[in-house]
Amino acid sequence: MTGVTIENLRKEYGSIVATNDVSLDIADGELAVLVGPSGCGKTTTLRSIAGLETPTDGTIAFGDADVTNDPPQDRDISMVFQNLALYPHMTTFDNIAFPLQAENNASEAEIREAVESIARDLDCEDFLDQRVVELSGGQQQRVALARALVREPEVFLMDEPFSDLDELLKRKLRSEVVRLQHEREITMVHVTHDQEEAITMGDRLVVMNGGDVVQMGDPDTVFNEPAELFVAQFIGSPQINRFDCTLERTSGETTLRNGDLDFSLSDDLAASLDGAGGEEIALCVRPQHFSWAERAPENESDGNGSDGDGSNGELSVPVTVEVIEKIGTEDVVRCRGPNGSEVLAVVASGTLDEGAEGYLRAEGANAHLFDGYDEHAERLN
Amino acid sequence: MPSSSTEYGQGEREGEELPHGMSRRQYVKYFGAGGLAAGLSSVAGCLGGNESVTGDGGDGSGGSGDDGQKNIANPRDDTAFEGTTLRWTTDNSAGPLYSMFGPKISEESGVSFNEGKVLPPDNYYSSLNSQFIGGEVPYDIVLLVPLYLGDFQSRDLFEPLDKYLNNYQGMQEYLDSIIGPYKEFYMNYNGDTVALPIDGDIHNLFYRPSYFEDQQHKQQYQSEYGQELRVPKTWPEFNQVAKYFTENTENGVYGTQVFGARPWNFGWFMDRAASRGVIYFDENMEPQINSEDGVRALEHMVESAKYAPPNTAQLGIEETINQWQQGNVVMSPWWIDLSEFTARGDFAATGDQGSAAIPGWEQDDGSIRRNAMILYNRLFAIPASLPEEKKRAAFYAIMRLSHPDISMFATADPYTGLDPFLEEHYTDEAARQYTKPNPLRETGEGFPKNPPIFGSFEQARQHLDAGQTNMENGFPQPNWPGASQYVEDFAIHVQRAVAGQETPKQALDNVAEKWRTTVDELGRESQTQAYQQFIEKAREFGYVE
Amino acid sequence: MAAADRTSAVSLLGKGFLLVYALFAAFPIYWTLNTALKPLGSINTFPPTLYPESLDLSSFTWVLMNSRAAGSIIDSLIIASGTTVLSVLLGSLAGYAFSRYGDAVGGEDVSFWLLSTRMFPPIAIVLPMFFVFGWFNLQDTHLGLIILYLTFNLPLTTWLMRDFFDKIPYSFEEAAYVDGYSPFAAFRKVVFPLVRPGLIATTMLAWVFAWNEFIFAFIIAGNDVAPYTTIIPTLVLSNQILWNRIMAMAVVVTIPPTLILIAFRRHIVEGMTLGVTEL
Amino acid sequence: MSTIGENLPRAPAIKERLSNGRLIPYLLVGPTILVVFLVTIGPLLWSLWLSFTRWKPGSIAFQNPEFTGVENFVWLVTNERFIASVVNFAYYGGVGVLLQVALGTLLALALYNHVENRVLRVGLLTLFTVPMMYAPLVAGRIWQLLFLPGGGVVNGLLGTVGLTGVGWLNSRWLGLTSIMIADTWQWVGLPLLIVYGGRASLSESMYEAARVDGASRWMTFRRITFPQLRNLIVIAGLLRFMDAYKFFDKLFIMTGGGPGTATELPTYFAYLVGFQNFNIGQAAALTWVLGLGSVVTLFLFWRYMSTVQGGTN
Repeated sequence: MTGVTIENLRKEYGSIVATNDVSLDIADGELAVLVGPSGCGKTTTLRSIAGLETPTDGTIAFGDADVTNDPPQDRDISMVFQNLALYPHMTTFDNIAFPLQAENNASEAEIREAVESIARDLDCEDFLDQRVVELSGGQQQRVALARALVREPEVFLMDEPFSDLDELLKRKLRSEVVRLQHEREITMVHVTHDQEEAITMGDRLVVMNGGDVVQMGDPDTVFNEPAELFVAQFIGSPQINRFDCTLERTSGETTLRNGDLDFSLSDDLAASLDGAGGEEIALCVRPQHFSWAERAPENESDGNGSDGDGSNGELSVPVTVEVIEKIGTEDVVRCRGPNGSEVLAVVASGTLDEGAEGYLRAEGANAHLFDGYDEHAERLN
Repeated sequence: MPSSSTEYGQGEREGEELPHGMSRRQYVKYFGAGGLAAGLSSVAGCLGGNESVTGDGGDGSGGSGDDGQKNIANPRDDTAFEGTTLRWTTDNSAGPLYSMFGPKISEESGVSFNEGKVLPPDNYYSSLNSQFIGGEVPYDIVLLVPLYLGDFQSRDLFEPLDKYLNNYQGMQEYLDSIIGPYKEFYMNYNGDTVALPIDGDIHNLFYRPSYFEDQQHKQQYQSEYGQELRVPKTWPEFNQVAKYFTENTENGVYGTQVFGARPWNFGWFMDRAASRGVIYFDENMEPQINSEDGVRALEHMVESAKYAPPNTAQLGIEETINQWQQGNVVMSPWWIDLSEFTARGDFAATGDQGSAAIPGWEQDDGSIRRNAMILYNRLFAIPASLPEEKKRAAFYAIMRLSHPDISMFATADPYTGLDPFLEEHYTDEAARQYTKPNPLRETGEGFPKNPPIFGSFEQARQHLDAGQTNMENGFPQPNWPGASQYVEDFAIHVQRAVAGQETPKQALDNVAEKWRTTVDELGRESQTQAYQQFIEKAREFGYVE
Repeated sequence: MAAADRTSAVSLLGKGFLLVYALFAAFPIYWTLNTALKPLGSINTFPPTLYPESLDLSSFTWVLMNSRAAGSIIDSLIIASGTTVLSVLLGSLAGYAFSRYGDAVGGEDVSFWLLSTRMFPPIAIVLPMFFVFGWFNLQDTHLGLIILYLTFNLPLTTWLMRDFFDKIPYSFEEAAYVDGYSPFAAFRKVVFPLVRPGLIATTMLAWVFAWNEFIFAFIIAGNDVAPYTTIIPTLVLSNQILWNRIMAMAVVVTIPPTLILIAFRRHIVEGMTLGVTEL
Repeated sequence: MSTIGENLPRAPAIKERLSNGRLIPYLLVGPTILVVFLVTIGPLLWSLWLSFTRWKPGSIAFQNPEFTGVENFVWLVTNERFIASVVNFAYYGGVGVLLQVALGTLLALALYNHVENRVLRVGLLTLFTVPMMYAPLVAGRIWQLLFLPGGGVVNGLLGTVGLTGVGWLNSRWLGLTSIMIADTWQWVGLPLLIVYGGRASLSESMYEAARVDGASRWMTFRRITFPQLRNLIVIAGLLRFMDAYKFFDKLFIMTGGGPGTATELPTYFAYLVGFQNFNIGQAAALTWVLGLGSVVTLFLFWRYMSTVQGGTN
């Protein structure tokens, strides 16, 4: 096992820049998840690690060894492909055995033993002799994992292998992968566009956008302290509530104005705005951080908005509940805000009915402020 | 055109009086007596005489385009066949005949010719036969080869021509001038004249004088073999010279070539075999081809193939001509017209070629016996199924083409591939024609130029003399019904022997075996009868003992 | 690094192989043209002349002006076009039926059985047809060859059209029916436009097969009708193989199929491989 | 009687059937079936009958078909030329088809893997497939010109390196091989197209997986590419093999079956028996044997196609 270090990776296809300037450091035994919308460069980064792409610029090292120009055969890696890329004409056994046979130094008995062992781990024993085209999607997935894991490579790569599976299977396999990764202490790089998957699986998330890494960190950090407006919006489900505000400072009071809605900020938050580049501030609140209130906060004077009191710094938005989506023990409520904008909140199941009117309130500490409306806008607080 | 109409006036009246040709009395006279007499006279003619038994028409050696016509009578007038278009088929060699001479015949008689059909030469018989089988014969004039004459005529496909011959003046003289073997073996079937010759084939030995006269070659050959380098007179000498030139010339030049393609390759074998006394069958239809002499002859031919260009077993007419033209071979036994083809262009062999007698085998008395094959030979015939009007027109056309007024020029034209078949064609006058352009034609499709074949009279004379010598020592191809079947098996095994797939002995034994089967298949009795006629005639001509 | 070297070596080997084969493939085509442009005297010389010293277009003039050569090309055109029209018309109808009402008309079995008649050596068919044509006076006629060529083209067009129709989901027609179109209108507005490329490819292929046919023509045609393939073996005039004319003819007669291949490559390929593959 | 009849369901009148469309399939298929019966099936059946007769029209021996039982078939299996032609067929159909398929496969893969430029790739593909569009007869003529013994360019070029006098068409095996070369030149495009199409349809990520799994090029070919293209390669081979039964034109023009009968293939022999000797009965027997052979091949092909298709579904 070894870590992976990527420095200034740049990959161009003609005039298209797939990755701009990616630098990464993945520790030995770590499960790093590259996450981002399609076209963000995550797959290119992964394929560069695999050696399937030759970088236009930059270096890739496994531990201390520079592998930038090595073909995949010469890198000690395994990879699970998005479409699995199983060899359709072979049986499960042959598929799993293939990487071992390529090494040319294992005896047939050793190969058999290794294949059977990994097959046991991944529940593939029952269909070892079946052709892979006859297997179900989940079974094929296991075979693909088994084929990748059988060789105990230095680096294990996964390119959105779960995207076509149903939800249940997806969850099951995710946890299995994580279990195996922990058990075997594999250095794993996983690519996904599914932020939920990223958060559940990763030791570390690498959020990418437009060919660049925009944030790297453990899931909690990324969730709670998104470095850019893009990250805040991309990570988290349901999507974060965003209010594009203009900054107004009047005699010691700092207010963010969003149409008819005013947010008065606590001193702490207000202080964080000192570094703002302009008047445009995006204020974001995760739906999970809103709570329902029948009435406005006490010091509410006019019905025009939440009047954030400097001392408690609470934010509140008057809304009407429009749609309630049940997600198990919680409900996602889609509300209509004062400017016609949609505001989402997550509340305990059954607490609200459609048509209810009231206020969504959040503590000021849970607000995320970004310097501008642009997706690259940096976090201020 | 007007002048010729008066000249032909006489014949016209005769034709009118005798719509079906002639009276019974005349028929008996010409058919019964004339046929036999013609046969005898031809033998004599062939052996050098120029006599005419019936002698009722003008000048026997005459054949120039201008004055020869006076012997021929047009059936009615110059528009006798106006509106009649004749459909014809030929193999490739006779193809340009109609465009060369058709206009002249049209002018005389009003008959015209369609575009014609040229059938592939290698499959001429089967192509023709398949058209005859399908129903009516789609031609008015058919080019025939004697090898197939018996096959066709046993089905009465072609019209006997005697009555038409008697429609015109001067025919007996014309018939008498046809060289004997052609007339006796190839034109007649069961006593009827069923075809008129257009071509008289004979094999010659061709050589390149520049090689034989080369001093260095002379010396080297002398020192290697202790003999003088000369155009070979015997077959063993032939192979020795061929070997010498193959070994001592530049790349791509060979001592000789062997015509190996089917079906005519058997002729090259018979060149060697007949002169050893080999015959096709004995009187009881027992094959004689695989006699010891036959095997020796084929062994000789197989050896010759060693001194020939590669693929020689596959080389046919066009390929062997090409080899000769390009100067790739020093000697070649071939049909008499080989040297004519070089006149068509500026080839390596142009102007550097001589003709000689086909080699033979030395006899006990020191003489040399030689028999050159009288092979292929084109003839014209008229389908029996045609309406009478068509037959008359068609006869007129083929008679004119065969007649010396035209054939003198046709045989001396490098673009026809037709060879002397009348005594006139071997005269000095004919030789002179070989040194002149053909006066009866301009250039046209298939004959883009009009060059003389030889540069000098001496060359032409040597060419014809060689041909005449060979003619006098000829040997006929099979012509009786079923000949094509015998020849097919014959040719297959000769080709196998030349290609080295069978030993000469095996090959000839196989031929004999096949022939026995064929005899039974075709009917032993009728075959024996038919072959009797052949062998008797061959005896008359002195070809067999 | 070693693997990269190996890779480039293999790639070089592959490119070299392609280059060598490309020369092998192109040379006969070049030589055809080269020979067609030479005067007869400089053909078959030793050593060979690798390029014509002066362009002699007389062979091409001959092919286009000579009545026999040009006539044979016209005969081929008539026969190939006639048989193509008939076989595509009948084959499309049958192909549609096999595709859409498969079970009612025997489905794949019957269409396969039709195709299998194409596998019989042509000589097996021409042997009896030769006599049949004799009775009906069809020998040596355009119509005779047009009919005879149906023996190989009709099974082909039926098979290919079935294949092309199969590739158009039936749901398209169902959608048209639901939208209120009659079967005929549905065919005209939905199926036909979709099958058109396949129809064109089938037409072209049937045409090329008929254009190139030899053995039927050789045996059945004669005096009045002579497709170009029957002329090529006889372009031997007075015992001289007229290689320049034969090759000029070869150049001329290969132009239409070559253009067809270039223009309809994708679909032609599907037809040539009987629908096994697509490019 | 009438009551019984009336109680039976009557077949709908034609007009009725037409209007509800049940006749339409038959109307569509009918003309084709009819034509095939008239021009193919009928004649073939007649020729089947002829194969049990002795019939030599146009020969001096026989005039009318004469039933002779299996005599023609006995003649056939004891005929030296037929057996030799079958051996030639085995060589031509075996080695020749193998050569075409192997070469076509290699070319297809080389083209797919090593030519990146699209224009060049399409150009080469066209060059390799264009001879397929030529009349086989024309292709045969072209190669006959190339192979001419004296003055032919092949021997001419060989001559410049000192190799002279190769008799390309002058012996059995070299002759067949020369024809095979010409035929390969013409038909290599078919396996090429099939394999190329097959290779293009294979998933690229599978090859990436193989690279990641550490497979060498050779292993990739042997374990991944070849097994997956094998079916198509076999199909290409069968398609070409079926054509071998019909092989005629090139043989006709290049060697005419010679020297001797050395390079004869069964169809050519059938032609000679039928149209040169006019032994119609024998030729019919011969062509039926050939026809059955090719139909059996076709059947194998069909079975193979079905198992292949069944396997991937």
